Amino acid sequence: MTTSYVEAIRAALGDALRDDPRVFIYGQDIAGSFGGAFKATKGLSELHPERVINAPICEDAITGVAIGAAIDGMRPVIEFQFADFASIAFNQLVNHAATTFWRTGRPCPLVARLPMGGTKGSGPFHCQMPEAWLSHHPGLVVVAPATVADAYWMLRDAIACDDPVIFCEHKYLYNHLRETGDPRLAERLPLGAAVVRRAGSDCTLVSYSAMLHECLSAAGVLEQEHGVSVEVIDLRCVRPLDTATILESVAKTGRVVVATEAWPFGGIPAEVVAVIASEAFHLLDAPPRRVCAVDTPIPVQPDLYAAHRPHAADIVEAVLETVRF
Amino acid sequence: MTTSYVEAIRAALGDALRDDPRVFIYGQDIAGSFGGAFKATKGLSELHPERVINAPICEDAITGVAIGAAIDGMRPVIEFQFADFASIAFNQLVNHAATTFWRTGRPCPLVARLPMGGTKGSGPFHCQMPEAWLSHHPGLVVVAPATVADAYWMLRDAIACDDPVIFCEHKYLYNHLRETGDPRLAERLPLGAAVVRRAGSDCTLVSYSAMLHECLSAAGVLEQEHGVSVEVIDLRCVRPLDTATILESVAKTGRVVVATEAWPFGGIPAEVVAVIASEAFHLLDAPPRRVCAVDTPIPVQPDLYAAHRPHAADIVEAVLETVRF
Amino acid sequence: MTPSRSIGDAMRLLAGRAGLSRELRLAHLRWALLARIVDDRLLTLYNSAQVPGNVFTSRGQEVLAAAMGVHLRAPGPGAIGDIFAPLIRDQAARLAFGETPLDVIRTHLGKVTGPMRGRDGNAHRGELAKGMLPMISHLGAMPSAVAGVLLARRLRGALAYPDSCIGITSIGDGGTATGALHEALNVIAIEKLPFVLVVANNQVSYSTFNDRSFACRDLVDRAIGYGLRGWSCDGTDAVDSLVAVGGAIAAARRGEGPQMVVASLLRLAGHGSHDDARYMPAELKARFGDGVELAQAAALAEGLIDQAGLDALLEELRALVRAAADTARGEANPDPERDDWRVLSTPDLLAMPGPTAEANP
Amino acid sequence: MTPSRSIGDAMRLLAGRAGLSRELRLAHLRWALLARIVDDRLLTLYNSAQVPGNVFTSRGQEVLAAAMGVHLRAPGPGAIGDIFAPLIRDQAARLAFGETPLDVIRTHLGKVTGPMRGRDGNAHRGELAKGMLPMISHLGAMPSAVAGVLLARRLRGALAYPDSCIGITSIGDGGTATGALHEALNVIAIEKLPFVLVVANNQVSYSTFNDRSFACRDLVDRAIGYGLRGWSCDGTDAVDSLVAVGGAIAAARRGEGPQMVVASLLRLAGHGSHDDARYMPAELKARFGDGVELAQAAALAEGLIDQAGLDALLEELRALVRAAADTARGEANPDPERDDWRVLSTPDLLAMPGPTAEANP
Ligand SMILES: Cc1ncc(C[n+]2csc(CCOP(=O)(O)OP(=O)(O)O)c2C)c(N)n1
Ligand SMILES: Cc1ncc(C[n+]2csc(CCOP(=O)(O)OP(=O)(O)O)c2C)c(N)n1
Ligand SMILES: [Mg+2]
Ligand SMILES: [Mg+2]
Repeated sequence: MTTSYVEAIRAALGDALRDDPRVFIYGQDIAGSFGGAFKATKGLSELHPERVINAPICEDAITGVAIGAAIDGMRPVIEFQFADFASIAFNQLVNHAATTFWRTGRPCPLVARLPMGGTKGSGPFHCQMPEAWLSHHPGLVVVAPATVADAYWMLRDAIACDDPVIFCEHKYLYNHLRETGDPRLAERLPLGAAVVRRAGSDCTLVSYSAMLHECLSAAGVLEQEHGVSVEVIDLRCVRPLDTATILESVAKTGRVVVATEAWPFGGIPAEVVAVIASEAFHLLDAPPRRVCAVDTPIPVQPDLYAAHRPHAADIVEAVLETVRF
Repeated sequence: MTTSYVEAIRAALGDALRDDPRVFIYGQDIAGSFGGAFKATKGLSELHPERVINAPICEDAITGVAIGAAIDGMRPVIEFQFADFASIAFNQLVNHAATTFWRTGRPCPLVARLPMGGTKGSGPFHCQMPEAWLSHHPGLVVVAPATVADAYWMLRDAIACDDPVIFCEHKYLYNHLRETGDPRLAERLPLGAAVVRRAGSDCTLVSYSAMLHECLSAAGVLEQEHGVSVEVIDLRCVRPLDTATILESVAKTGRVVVATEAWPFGGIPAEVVAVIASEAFHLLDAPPRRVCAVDTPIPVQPDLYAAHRPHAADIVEAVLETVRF
Repeated sequence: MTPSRSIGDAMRLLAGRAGLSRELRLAHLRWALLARIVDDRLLTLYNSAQVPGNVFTSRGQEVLAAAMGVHLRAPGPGAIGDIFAPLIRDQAARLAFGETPLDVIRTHLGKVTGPMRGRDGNAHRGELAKGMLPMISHLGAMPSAVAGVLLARRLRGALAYPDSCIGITSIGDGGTATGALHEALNVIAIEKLPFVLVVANNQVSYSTFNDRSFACRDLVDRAIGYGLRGWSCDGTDAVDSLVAVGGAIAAARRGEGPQMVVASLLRLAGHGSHDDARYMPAELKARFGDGVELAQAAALAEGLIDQAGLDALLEELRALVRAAADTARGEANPDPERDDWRVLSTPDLLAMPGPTAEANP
Repeated sequence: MTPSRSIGDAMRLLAGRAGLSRELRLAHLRWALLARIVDDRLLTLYNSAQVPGNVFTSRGQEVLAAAMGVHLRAPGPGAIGDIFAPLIRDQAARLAFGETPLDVIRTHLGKVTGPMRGRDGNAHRGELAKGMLPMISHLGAMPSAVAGVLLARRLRGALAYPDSCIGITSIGDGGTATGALHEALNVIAIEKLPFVLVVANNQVSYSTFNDRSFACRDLVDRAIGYGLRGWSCDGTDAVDSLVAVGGAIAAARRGEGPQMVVASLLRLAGHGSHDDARYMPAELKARFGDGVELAQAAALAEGLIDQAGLDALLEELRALVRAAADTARGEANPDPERDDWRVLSTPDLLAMPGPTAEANP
C-alpha cells in the first residue's frame, strides 16, 4: 500500500476531526462530494457534516472567523484554494492571528493550509510560494512538509500547536509523491525540527518542500558523477528556523547551498544564509550560495516555466561551484 | 531657512502636481484644510482641487484605482494613512501593480506613499516597517529616504519612474529631521543608488530610513570613543539593491553591520548579508552582523518601546564586536 | 428611530419604547455618564503627558454605546456571556459590559497591571476572559472574528435560542467602506449567526464626511443586500438608541438572525486627542445635540431621577474614576528586562509534539 | 428582466426591447455563436494536450456576454473607446469588443505571438491598447482598476456625457463575496463613474451553490446599498439580456452614474476543463435553458435569419476559428533564452533620473 501526499493530508484532517471535537475545517469548495479543489477534504464532510464548512470567496473573513474560533477554544483549519489567494488574508494573518498571543496572552491555535508551488501551465497566480511574506512578521509558525509522513504528522502537530501555523503544502507533491505504508506509522518528528535527509561531508544542501526532492536527486548525481558527498537538510519548519541543525551540518561540511522554488529577494534562503554567515562564519570554507527561481512572476508556457524554476541540474552546478571554491 | 522631511515631501508633491497634469493624489483625509494625517498634502487641494482626492477607508480599492489610472496614462500617488494599513492593499500591490509590466508590456507608474516606522506610544499597528513584505514579490521598486533632500528628489523621481514605487517615509523624521536650505537645490541622486554618507575604513555600516541617523551617531561615537572608522551606507532604495556600492565598501573595510528598525526574519538586512556573504565572501574578515528590532510586535509603553528598537548604542556594540573579531 | 424600516418595525419599536424599565434607563444613564467622566479623565492624563500616544474619546457617542452595553450579558461563572469587539468609541458599552475604569486607565498609561500589560494601548484593549476581543487597528477586521467566536459556540452547541448569547461589534461610517466588513457580514448572514452590528454614523471619518465615504441614501440600505435586518436610530437619543439596539439584540437572542443598527450622531471631539477638528462645519454641529446632556435632561424631565440624585450619581462616578486614576498611576510599568518578549505561546517547537491538548480550554 | 426594479424600469425596458434593431440582434447572435465555437475549439485543443493548464469556457453565458459586447465601443484611431475588464466567462463580450479568435487561441497555447507572450494564459489575457484589462486571478481585483481608468479619463476631461465612454466588468455569484468588490463599488458610486457591473449569477461558484455564497433574497438588492442603479435579467434570454445590459450601458453613457445588472443563468460546464461538475444537481439543470440554443431558435422563429442563413453563419464562424487554430498552432513558442525576463520597465534605476517623461503616453 502506498499513500500520496494529499492522501496523508486528508488522513491527518480526518483523524484530527475524529479525535478532537474542537477541530473544524472552513474553506472554499471543501464540503460535499466535491471535497476541495485538490480533494484534500474529500469524504470528510460526509463523516463530519457540521465541521467541514464551505466558505464564500472571502479569504479575509475566513481567516477572521478562524481567529475568533481559535480564541474561543476551537482548533480551526482553514483552506485557501491556492496559496496565492492568501494574499487577501495577509492582514488578518500577520496583524491579527500573529499578534493575539503576544497582545492578550491567549493562544490563537489556527492552521491555515496553503496549497502552494509551481505546477505546469498554472501561471503567475496559481504557483506562488507564500512562505517568505508570511514569515517576516513575528507570531506565525510557517511549515512546509516535503514528505508524505511529514504531510501527515506535521499537519496533526500543526493542529495540536497552540500558535497559528501556516501550513504550506506543495501542489505538485499532492499526487506525484507517494510513500509506502501508512504515514501514521512513520516517524513523528518535532514540528519545529529540521532533519538531515541524507548525510554527507562535502557540502550542506538546505531546502524544504518540493525542492527537497530536487536536492536529493542533485545529491545523487553529485555523489555518482562527481564524487561529491552532500548532506541534505530538510528545514520542514521555515519559521522559526532550526538553526542548530543547520549550523551543526555546516560545521561538518564548511560549505552550504540553500535551494528554494521561491523568488530570491528576502526569501527563506536569504535568512538561512544570513544566519550562517553571522553565526558560523568561521566554519565556512566557501561562500554560501542560493538557488532560487528567476525573479519574475511565474510564466504559464511550459518552456518559460521550466526555465523559471530551479532544477536538480542548477543545484548540482551551485554545489560544484561551492566545493570547487 | 530650514526644511523638514515632511515639508520636502509636500514640496515634491506640490511641484509634481504643478509640473505634470498626469499626477494626482488619492488617499484618506488628504484633501481640504486638513491635508492628511501627517499634513503631507496640506494646501495642495486648494491649488489642485481636482487632483487631490479623498478616498474612503478601502486600501485595496485605492490601490486598484491607482493601477487603472497608471495604466491609462496617469501618474497616481496614493497615500496610506499608516504603512501598517497597506497590508490591506497587499494583493493589489504585489499581484496586480507588480505584475502589470511583465504581463502586458505596459508600465504601471504609480507611487504608494507609506508613512512607516516607530514613534513613541503608537504601538503594534502604527509603527510597522513594510519594506520587507513588499520586496519579496518581483515588480515593485521600494525606496526609503533618510534625508530631507532625498525625501524631495526621491519622491519626484518615484513619480517620474515608470514602475510602481513603494515610497516608505519615516514618520519620526517628518518633523524631527530638518535640513538647511531648499531641497530642490540639493543633489539629485539616481533613484536606485545607494550612497556613502560617511567614509570610513574599518567597518561598513549599511542602513536606510531613520536608522541611518542612529548609524551616523554610532559612527561618531565609534570614531571618537573607540578610534574605529566606519563607512556608513544609506541604501535609499532597498529593492532593487545597489549591490555594487555595498560590495565596493566591503571590499575596502572587510567588515559589515546592517542595521534596521524592522524585524529580523527575512528583512532587508538578511538580503544584504546574503548578497555580501555570497558575492564578497573572500572580502570578509569578520562575520557580517545584523542589528534589528526585537522580534515581537511593537509595544506601546515607552520603556518597552525603547527596548524593542535598536539604538546607536546597539550599533556601536555590533560594530565593536565585528572589528574585534 | 428614524427612519424605521417598515410599519411593522415602527410598531414593534413603539412597544419597545414603552417597555423600557426605569432600572434600565437609569443603568443606561449611569454608563453614559461614566464613559464621559472616564474620557475626560483620560484627556486630563493626556494633557499632562502621562499617556503614551493618543486618546480616542467617545464624546457624543456615549448614549449609543451605553445602549449596547446595558443589553449585553457579561460572561461569569457558569454563564457563557456575550462576545463583544468594541471599537474606539464604545467606552460606555465596555464599562457596562464589565471593563473597569481602572483597566481603561491602566491601558492608557501603559501599566503592566492592565489587560494589555503595556504592550498595546488606548482603545486597543480587551480581555478575552471577559468576552471582549481587543481590536486591531485595521478597521473592519473585528466582525469576522466575532463571527468566529459565534461559529465556535454553535459548533459546541452553546447557542441556545430563543435566549442565546450574541456577538456584537460596531463600525463607523468610514469603516463601512472596508472590504473586510463586507466579507464578514456576508459570512454572518450566510451562517445566520446571532450577531449585531452597530453602525455609528457620526458623520465623519477622521476628517472625511459622509459624501466621500458612501453614496447610498442611508447606510441602513446595506442591510437588505446581506439579508440582515436593518434598524435605524437617533444615536443621541437615549430612548431611541435603547429601543433600536435593544430590539436588535433581543432579535438576535431569539434566533432571528443577524441585525444591523445604523445610528445617526455626531463625533463631538477631534478624531483623537491630537486633532482639533477645525474642519468640522458649524452646520453639522448645529444639527446634533450632546447625547449625554440630552439624556440627563430627559431623565430629570421624566422624573427618573431628581437633581440631587443626579448630582450624587455624578459625584459617585467621578470619585470612582479619580480613585482608579490614582491607583493606576501608582502601579508598575512593564520592565523590559523582565518582559518575556515571547511571541509564540508554544515554549519549544523543537520539543513538539508534547502535551498540548489541554493548553487551549 | 425579472424581477425589474420598478414600474418605471419595466416600462423603459419594454420600450428598449421594442427598440432592438435587427442588426443588433444578428450581431448579438453572431458573437454568442462565435464564443461557443471558440470555446469548443479550446476544449478540443485541451483534450489533445495542447493547452498548458486549464480552459475555462463560457458555456451557458454566451448570450449575456454577447449582450455586453455588442453595446461596447472599441477604441480606435481618434476614438477613446470603452474600458473592459473581462473575467473567465466573458468570451462573447471579448470577441465583440475586438479580441480575435487568433489571440484567444494563441494565449491558450502559450504562443509568444499572443498578447500575453506565453507569460500568462487562458482567461488571463487582455490588451491595453484594445481597451481590455487582463484579469489577475484574485476575484474582485478588477473593478477598482476599471474605476481607476475612468477616473483618469475624468481627470483628463475625456468623459463626455451624454455619450461618454464607459467602464464595464463582470463578476460571478461567488465573486460577489469579495471585499475587493465592495470597496470598488463604493468608490465607483462615490465618484459617480460611468461604470457597469454585470453580475453573472450562474448559480454556482466552482462547486458552491448560492446558499453558501450569499444570504440576500437577490443579489440586485446590493445595488441600493451602494447607490447604484440595479437591473435584473434572464441571462439565457437574448432579448432580456440585450435590454438590461444595453439599458445599463446607455444609462452610464448618459451620465446617470454606475449601474449593476444581475443576470440569472447557469454554468453549463464544469468550473474549468478539469472539472466534471458531477456535483451539479439535475434540478438546477432542468431550470435553465442553453442560451445559445434559445437564441438560435428565437432568431429563426422571429424571422431574423433563416435556417440556411444560420447554417452559413455557423460555417463561416467555424472556418474562422479553424483557421485561427491552424495559424496559432504553427506559431512560435516563447524562447526562454531570448525572453528578456524583465520585471521592471525602467532599464536602469541607477541611471534614474533620466528621460522618462514620455515613456507613459
Ligand atoms: C484599514 C484602515 N485604514 C485606515 C485606518 C486609519 N483610521 C483610523 S480611524 C479612521 C477613521 C474612522 O472613521 P469612522 O469609521 O467613521 O469611525 P469614527 O472615528 O468616526 O468613530 C481611519 C481612517 C484604519 N484604522 N484602518
Ligand atoms: C480571491 C480569490 N479566491 C479564490 C479564487 C479561486 N476561484 C477561482 S474561480 C472561483 C469560483 C468563482 O465563482 P463565481 O464568482 O461564481 O464565477 P463563475 O466561475 O461561476 O463564473 C474560485 C473560488 C480566486 N480566483 N480568487
Ligand atoms: Mg465616523
Ligand atoms: Mg458562479
